Amino acid sequence: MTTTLDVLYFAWVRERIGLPRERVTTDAATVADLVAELRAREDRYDLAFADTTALRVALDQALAGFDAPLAGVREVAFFPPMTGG
Amino acid sequence: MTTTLDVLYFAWVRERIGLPRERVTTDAATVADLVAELRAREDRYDLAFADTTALRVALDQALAGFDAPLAGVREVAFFPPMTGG
Amino acid sequence: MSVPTTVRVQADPFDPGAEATAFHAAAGPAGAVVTFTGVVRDVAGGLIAMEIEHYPGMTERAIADMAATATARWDLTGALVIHRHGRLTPGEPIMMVATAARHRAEAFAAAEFLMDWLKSRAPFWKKEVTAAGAAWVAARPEDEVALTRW
Amino acid sequence: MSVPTTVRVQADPFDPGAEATAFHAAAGPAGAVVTFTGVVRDVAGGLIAMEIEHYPGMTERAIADMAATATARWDLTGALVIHRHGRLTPGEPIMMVATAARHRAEAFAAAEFLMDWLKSRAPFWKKEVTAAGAAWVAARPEDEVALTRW
Repeated sequence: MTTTLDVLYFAWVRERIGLPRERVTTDAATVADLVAELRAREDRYDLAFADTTALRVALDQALAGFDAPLAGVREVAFFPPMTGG
Repeated sequence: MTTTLDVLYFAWVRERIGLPRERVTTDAATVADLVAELRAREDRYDLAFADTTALRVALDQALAGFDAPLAGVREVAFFPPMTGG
Repeated sequence: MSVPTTVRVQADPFDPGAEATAFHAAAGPAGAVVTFTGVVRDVAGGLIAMEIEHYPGMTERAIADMAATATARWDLTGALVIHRHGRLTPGEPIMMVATAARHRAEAFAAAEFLMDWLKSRAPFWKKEVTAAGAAWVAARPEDEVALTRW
Repeated sequence: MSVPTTVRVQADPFDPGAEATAFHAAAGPAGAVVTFTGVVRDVAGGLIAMEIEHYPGMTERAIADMAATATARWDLTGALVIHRHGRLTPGEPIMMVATAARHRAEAFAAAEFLMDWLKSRAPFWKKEVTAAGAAWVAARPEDEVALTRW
């Protein structure tokens, strides 16, 4: 089913992709499907998502895995491991 | 060898004996000998030292055991387990 | 019992000593108060600034969750988390955790727990700015390991 | 490297927040500052005062030894111990430990080490004064056990 998501990027993911957020209309079933779609778009996406082990993902502001389903999700965020504190 | 010591009492040891410090001339070789001498003096000493497992001793301001020798020592202190912090 | 918990995510500077004083006043019957303050440190020399990016909304939510976990797990009488974002200079406090409890072991454990979780699970990212350029701070493997003890 | 260490044993009150501010200013290149403050707590209700007796001379010496052990064992950039004696009322700070280090784990460990040793090896004795009378606080077995972890 086609849905529209807010996709957010932080830190070097944001820098590589060149924007902090965008609306994405997709029929991806999982985070991994969405990543594959984005990588196919342009080199800057392909580069940013080249190594997903170096990335974290949050669905509606809660950490999730790349195999998580997107059903019902409104906001997806991609970022490197956090370095707070 | 006979020597003169400053003997200090703290907390309930001080209260039971009824004074904070005194000078004691003794030929006790160890702390335990000194305790035996003091206990023989009067009931209030006997009571204060009745259970030495509930007491601590410091020789010249460093914690020691009841079997420690008194040779060269100038100040002996008796007190209950510490409750700082 | 409801435990007074304060979470603040802010660009403005804060004064750890003044925050500690206010926390003490609010902490009720605590016998033990522990504070932790993280300060921008110029490790290699030449650090001009530390830029801290965060994820508005998720940050507050993640920290509130951590604080709720801490107050459920330890017998606290108060908890405080302050974390800055934006541009900071060396010597400035980045963040602060304070915990109050009847016993010291609980105050210490809860403060360390909050620190370990903030390091690796609150959505902040640090960038170090030097004359030579700017670089994102990498997550440290030992910070991930630290989480396994809780 | 010589580590700035301050030990104060005093009858006068102190302000933990103000001490924290001063400690931060003096702590140099620390990334991590931990403070612990112990406060007079009215556990059972009816506490009028806490009277703290100490052994002048030995107290300062014992705490200085503990601080020297801590600075030798952990990579600290500063350490502070303040402990009051005399008559205190509920809510008043009794004592404070502060440690500064490059990394949080060292600041936390050194602060907990100092607290554990102060509890059981610094010559202080607490007496609780209530309307019903006054009673010496008994040492807690768990405080003795806490020393075995170091």
